[in-house]
Amino acid sequence: MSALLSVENLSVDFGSSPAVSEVSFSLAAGEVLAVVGESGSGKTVTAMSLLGLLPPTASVSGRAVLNGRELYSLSPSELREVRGNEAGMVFQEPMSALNPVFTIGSQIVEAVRVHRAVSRAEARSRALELLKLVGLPPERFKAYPHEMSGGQLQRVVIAMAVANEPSLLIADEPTTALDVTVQAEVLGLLRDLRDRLGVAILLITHDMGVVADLADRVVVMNAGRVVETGPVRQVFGQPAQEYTRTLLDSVLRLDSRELAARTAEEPVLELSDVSVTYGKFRAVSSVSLEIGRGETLGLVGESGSGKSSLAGAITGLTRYTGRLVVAGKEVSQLRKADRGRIGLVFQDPLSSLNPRATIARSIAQPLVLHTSLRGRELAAKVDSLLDAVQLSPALRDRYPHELSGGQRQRVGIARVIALDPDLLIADEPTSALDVTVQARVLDLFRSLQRELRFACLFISHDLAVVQHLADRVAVLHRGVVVEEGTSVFAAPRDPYTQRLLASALTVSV
Amino acid sequence: MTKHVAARLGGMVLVLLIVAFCTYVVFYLVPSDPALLACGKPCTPENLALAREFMGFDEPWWQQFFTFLGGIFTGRTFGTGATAIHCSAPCFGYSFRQNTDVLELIAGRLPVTFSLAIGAAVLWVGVGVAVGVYAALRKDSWFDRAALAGSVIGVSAPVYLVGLLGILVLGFQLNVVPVGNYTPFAEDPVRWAWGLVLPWCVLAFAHGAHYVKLTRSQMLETMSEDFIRTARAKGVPERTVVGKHALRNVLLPVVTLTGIEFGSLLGGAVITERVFSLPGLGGLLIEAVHSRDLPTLLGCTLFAGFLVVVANAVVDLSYGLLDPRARLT
Amino acid sequence: MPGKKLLAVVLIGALGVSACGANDQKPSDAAAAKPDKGGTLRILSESRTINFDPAKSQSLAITTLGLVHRRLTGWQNAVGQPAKVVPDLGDTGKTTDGGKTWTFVLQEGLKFSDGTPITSADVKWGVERSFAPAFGGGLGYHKDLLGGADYKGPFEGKELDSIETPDAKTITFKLTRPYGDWPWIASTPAFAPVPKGKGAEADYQEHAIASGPYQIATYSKGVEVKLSRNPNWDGSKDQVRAGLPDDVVIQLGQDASVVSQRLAADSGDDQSAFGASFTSPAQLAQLQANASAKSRVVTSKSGAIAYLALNTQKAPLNNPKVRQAFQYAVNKSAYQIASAGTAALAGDAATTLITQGIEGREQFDLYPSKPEGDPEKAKALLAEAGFANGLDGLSLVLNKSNNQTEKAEAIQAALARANIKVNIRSLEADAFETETNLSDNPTYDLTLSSWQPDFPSANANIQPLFATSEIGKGGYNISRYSNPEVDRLIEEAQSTVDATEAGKKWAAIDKRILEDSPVVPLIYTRNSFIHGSKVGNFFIADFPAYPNYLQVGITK
Amino acid sequence: MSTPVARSVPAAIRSVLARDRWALAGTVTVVVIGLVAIFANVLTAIEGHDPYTYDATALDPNTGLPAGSFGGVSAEHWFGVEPLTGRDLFAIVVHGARTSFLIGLLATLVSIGLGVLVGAAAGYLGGWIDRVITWSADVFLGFPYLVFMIALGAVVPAEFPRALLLIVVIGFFGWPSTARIVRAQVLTLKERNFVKAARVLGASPWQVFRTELLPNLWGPVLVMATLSVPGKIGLEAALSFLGVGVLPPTPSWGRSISAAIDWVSVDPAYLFFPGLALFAVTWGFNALGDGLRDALDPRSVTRR
Repeated sequence: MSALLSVENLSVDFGSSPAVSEVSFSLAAGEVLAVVGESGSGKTVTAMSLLGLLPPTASVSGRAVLNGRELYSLSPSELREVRGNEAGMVFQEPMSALNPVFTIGSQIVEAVRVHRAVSRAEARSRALELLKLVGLPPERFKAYPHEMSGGQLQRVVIAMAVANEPSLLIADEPTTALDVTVQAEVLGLLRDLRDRLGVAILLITHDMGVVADLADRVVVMNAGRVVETGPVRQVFGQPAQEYTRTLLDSVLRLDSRELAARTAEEPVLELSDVSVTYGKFRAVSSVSLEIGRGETLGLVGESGSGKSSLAGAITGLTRYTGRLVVAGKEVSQLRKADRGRIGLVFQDPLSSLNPRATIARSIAQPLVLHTSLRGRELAAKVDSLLDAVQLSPALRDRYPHELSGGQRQRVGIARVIALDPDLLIADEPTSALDVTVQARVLDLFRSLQRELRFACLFISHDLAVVQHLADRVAVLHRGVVVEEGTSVFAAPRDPYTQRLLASALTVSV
Repeated sequence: MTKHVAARLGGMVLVLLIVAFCTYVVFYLVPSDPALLACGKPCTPENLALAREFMGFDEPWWQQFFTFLGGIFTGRTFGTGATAIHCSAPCFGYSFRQNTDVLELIAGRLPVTFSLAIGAAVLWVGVGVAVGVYAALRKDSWFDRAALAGSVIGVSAPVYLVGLLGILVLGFQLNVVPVGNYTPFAEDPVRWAWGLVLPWCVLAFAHGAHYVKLTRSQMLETMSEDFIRTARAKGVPERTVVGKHALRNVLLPVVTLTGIEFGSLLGGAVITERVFSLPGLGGLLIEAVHSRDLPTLLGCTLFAGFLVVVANAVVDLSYGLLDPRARLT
Repeated sequence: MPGKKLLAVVLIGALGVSACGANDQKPSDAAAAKPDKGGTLRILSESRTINFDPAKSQSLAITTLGLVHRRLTGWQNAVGQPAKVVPDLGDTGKTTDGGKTWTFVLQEGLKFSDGTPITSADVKWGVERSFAPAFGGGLGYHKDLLGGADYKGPFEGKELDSIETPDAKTITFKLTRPYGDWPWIASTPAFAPVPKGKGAEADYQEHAIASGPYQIATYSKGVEVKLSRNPNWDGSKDQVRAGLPDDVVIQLGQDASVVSQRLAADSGDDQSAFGASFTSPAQLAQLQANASAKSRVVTSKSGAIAYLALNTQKAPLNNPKVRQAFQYAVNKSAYQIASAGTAALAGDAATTLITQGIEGREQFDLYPSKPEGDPEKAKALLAEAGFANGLDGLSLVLNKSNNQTEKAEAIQAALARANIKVNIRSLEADAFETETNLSDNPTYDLTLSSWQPDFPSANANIQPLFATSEIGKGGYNISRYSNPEVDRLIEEAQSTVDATEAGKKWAAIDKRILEDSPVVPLIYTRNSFIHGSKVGNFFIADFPAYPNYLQVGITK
Repeated sequence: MSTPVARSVPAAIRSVLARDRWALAGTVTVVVIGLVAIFANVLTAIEGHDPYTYDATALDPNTGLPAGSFGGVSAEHWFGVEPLTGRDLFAIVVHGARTSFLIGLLATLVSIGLGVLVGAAAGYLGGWIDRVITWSADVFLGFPYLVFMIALGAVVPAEFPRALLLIVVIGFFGWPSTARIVRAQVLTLKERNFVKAARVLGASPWQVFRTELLPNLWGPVLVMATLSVPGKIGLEAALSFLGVGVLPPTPSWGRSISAAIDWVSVDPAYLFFPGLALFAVTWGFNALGDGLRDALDPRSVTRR
């Protein structure tokens, strides 16, 4: 089988350091090739280079041949012919990938008419056809992007990408921004399109689960270079390279084991009949939960399930009704002095640190607000906290942007444990991190909890992470806890939980 | 929807009332007596009292304000008998200094100010946006540098300075353009336009600079958006990418700025019209200030406030047209 | 006040007469060329309104209003001669009881522009109209003399009993006291005829019925007024109006410097135009460089008297010695430069109260010194008065709208030489007027002002500024000078009917007042005007310092 | 949400000056004129004139124009003299710089200070406070403020220091635009987790404002301030141009320019020097402000 696309010795650099060095791979018609790697591995740059979508500062060398055409030496008009016609592209962020001021229908029509001399009416009927193909009702033709969900938008982007029946579809992290169940649907759509249209897919992703689910072959990249190439089964089953192995080992696996039951201790957090409403919209309705000292409750839910509202209520940022007690005190009655009893770790570590404050100041902030520690004593305490989260005290005078993602999240944790809280709420604390980093942060988390014995509400959409860390699991769906206990993974009772588990991708080969 | 519009209208009226009231209070505090002018020479206290009574200045000040407001809905009559002056509703006051209904005064001056502002705005928005877009597309080229340098100069040079130089060089030294001649559009459109060429260009230079800067930065920002990449990936020609996908998004802040500037037109007109000796609203306003012509001032400020409010409403409306996200649901 | 009203006069009326400029300038070429009948004259005015309602107007007899309205009497002025009162609608009046009762007889066959005859009743109606509160703002010297304190105009159905019209040609005024200048008063705007029963509307000014050579063709507010020939005006019955141009267009709201530039350029319609406002020093300096334009600048020989008023009721200026020191302390030369750049353009240094060009004026100087003043003598006088260390903290108020800042600063600097320290306080026009003309207890010590008489009699020069009755209450006696002796002399002179005799009396009063030094005369302010090359017979006579609009014509 | 690179303000200024020639030129201009304003007395003492003394000998006796060419520029009078008065133009321009800087900078301080406080309160506290403030800002923007300034100038007694009045009035009317921008910034910042974290910890609104918001507002605030100084200076000049600014004889560029209009064809120097000074200082602040914005404003991509 001759290669549909072959890339040879591709190198890209942006002035200073090379982003991609000597990358070669090939893709046959109808095949799905996944390029995986962590952030900064050069996988996206590689994909973008193919359709000439890199910024003008990039210099590209090497060859990429698609259907016998040398892509890197095309004139602008020839390149336009390839784009959207021979090769379609799907992007990571469907929310921003569509022009907000035009209807999705007109954007699909445009994709058709750019390459085909058809009348407006013909283009329109083709667009409706495409909507049907990607599983969207025709009424959506007149919808604007802001009126649609992420999953629907990604379907629209895919519809545009396949509008002219390209032989190649480049999908750059097509499901990263989507919920688990939606991700499964989109992957299903891609698989379906491959089967029905015979389109080859170049899949760029960091998610081993996605690779395992969809790809035939995989290219593993690290630091701009190809580490290993081969069929998915082979690479995942017997990784030849050390890096591949580490990468795969860091991936948390989801299985159907029962969580080890713990003996109940005095509850630190008690919720009974807690509801949160915004106007007429009920984000959380009648939730009752409790978490004991030293216990971790994993709260699983997709976007819009109400988990952030619940976290907001517990931290006192959101109004609620019902009873919500932390360490024996109603949250709405908490005074400033009691605020230190609750700690909050955020999803995006960079945004949770004041960019204009040094690391030391960020960590010291709770101490300054709630204790009388000052000067030398304060500095010593900050150093000991840095030590506790395994960071060098040398970082104390740095600013957040000078740190890596993992380091920042450690700083976030250090700040939270400074006051030795009774309750710690972790809102997707690792979802922005690469898998290898995530594994280490989770380890730190566990050891800290063992030591400090705080109760923890661990919120995540990632079932594997929850299973890895939690003592008990609660599943939140449309503001309601549909299932709770230690046997959620082993024997899901609620249909939603079942669907959730079914959608979860595993790397198990 | 209806409720929203009603709330908005109510807010607009309240804004206008406050503007009118503040204007009224401030100018009432100014030592001023329009009756002095109507008093004659020599002005005896008896004549002065007669004039005051006739003009309605013998009432307490707060009552005068309500009389003024009432006049908007019911009209007013000054004096009695054969010599009474009637100002029919909506009566925005009667200027005894100018012997005219204020609304009529404003209506007489409005065409000049609008000719000036609309012509200049078309020029400055058009040229400013075009230059800004082109500069952004040719970022770091000599054109871009020149546009940026020019726009900083345009922003920095006071309108009156540029205007004066224009009059001096183009008007009097080179005799290229006429100076100080306003011809109503209805009378002779060509002379109308020709007489306004210099003010238009000067205003466009000063204001267009803001648009160049705004459009350029907005364009650069928009061109780095994901949806531009999507459009390119679809194979859309670059011209369409810029002209359709980018420009539509760039226009949003441009529309806002245009609306705000148009709303503050009257304030700006004070200086421009003085420089170019144009008989517009700005001139009316400054004359009214200097002669302490309270009715004219009140009328003008109310009108100016009205312009701002209307401009804001138009901006909101056009936002809805340009940006589906801003549409009311 | 002087200042402000003067400005108003300038703006509302425009003037025009002749000839001789300052520096012995010859009558300009255009003025020498004899204008023909016909053509369109353009008047470029800074003002935005022209009040053609005679009751509301303060216009001089020879400017804009004179083109449309005739009055009971008129002015005849010429270069080198004092202005004279001459017959207009009527004769110049006769009195049989020493000036208390005046009878005027109208000419035969006079008609309004609508063709109706002009009768004495129409003149009476015009005067009565000026008493209506709705028609204020005009010159009102007649009101007091006609005893109309309680009269509120004819629209309420009452007549003014002191005016009698025994027949259609005769009109008799019964005054409350003898008044020799009544024929002059009869030349003020209120003595223009208004058809009996008409003119109740507020906008009468825009369509006033004409008796003069022109009628109002169109009046566009703030833009322009077009005057066309009045078919019912008979030139043979009018000795003060030439009525040469066919049409007169008055362009309103023109910027003074633009007017100057346009007239200097002298192209197209501007050739038959003239500017109604004074040419500023800057414009004059500019016109010097342009030979053609320079020849078309006409500067008056004299003009309004500019003076420094001393508040005679407030210590320390209530001491005549102190006031006399000011006569020596000021620097009239610096004042001249500050007002117009040079002494020649600014006007001669003034030493008398009566302005040049007025019947009976005598030239004298009670306090002779160099133009730069004599600070030493001033100091000596101050020392004599007990102020050996000079004066401190005097307040000089200014009318902001009169552009007097530089002049005031020149005075400030000059007085400082004699150890007189002055603070300048700049007020908006209304505030200034309220303080100087209306307040019972003003706080100022000094103020700058100027005065142009409203009619060419020394009476109009002296009485409004120095009679006790003119202090406060809207009067213009801003030095608050009160001297029973002077009051008696003024009354005596006012009741003198014979002009020559009256002139002598006024000259004596002039001297008598200056002995008390209530004001320091500074200069007789010259006014300069520029006209286009086709404007002929454009002259400024000795009085007033404005061109005579009624005589101007267009040359071919 | 993309997070801006956190650059400290001083570091950003340094880098702008090192990288951006226009900004550097602007800064130099501003600093030079600033020094001139500070040392106005010294400079005029060196030249030997003050801005108040009349000098008829420096004038052409035939016209009242400055004696000599180009407005009487000479070793004696560096920028020539004023027509009609003979006052030294260099002294007037130099002391005018003092007026402009004093009023421009202090009015900016007033408006930015007010705007930041009010805008932050609206953005952070939200609710009815936000509605009232946003609405008031609309009212203020609806005012024909130039007219108001003119009117206020007339109401306030002459004894009240005019410069102070201008500072207060110009500054006061400037708050809405600053407040709007700050409010928008604060609304964004408020959603950032570090602000939430501080709130969860029980920090009071004032503590959050001081330690979390303000440090992140310095950049935009500095940019706004720099870019609004020329506007304020221009406004003072415009008011003086219209005859309602600082009172004579206090020198002011705007008043000189206004007076010079009439003289421009015979004495262009009279317009040239004050006009150039006004333009230079406005341009300087604008160039510097643009540079700073490029460096500090995260939303701006207008890098040169």
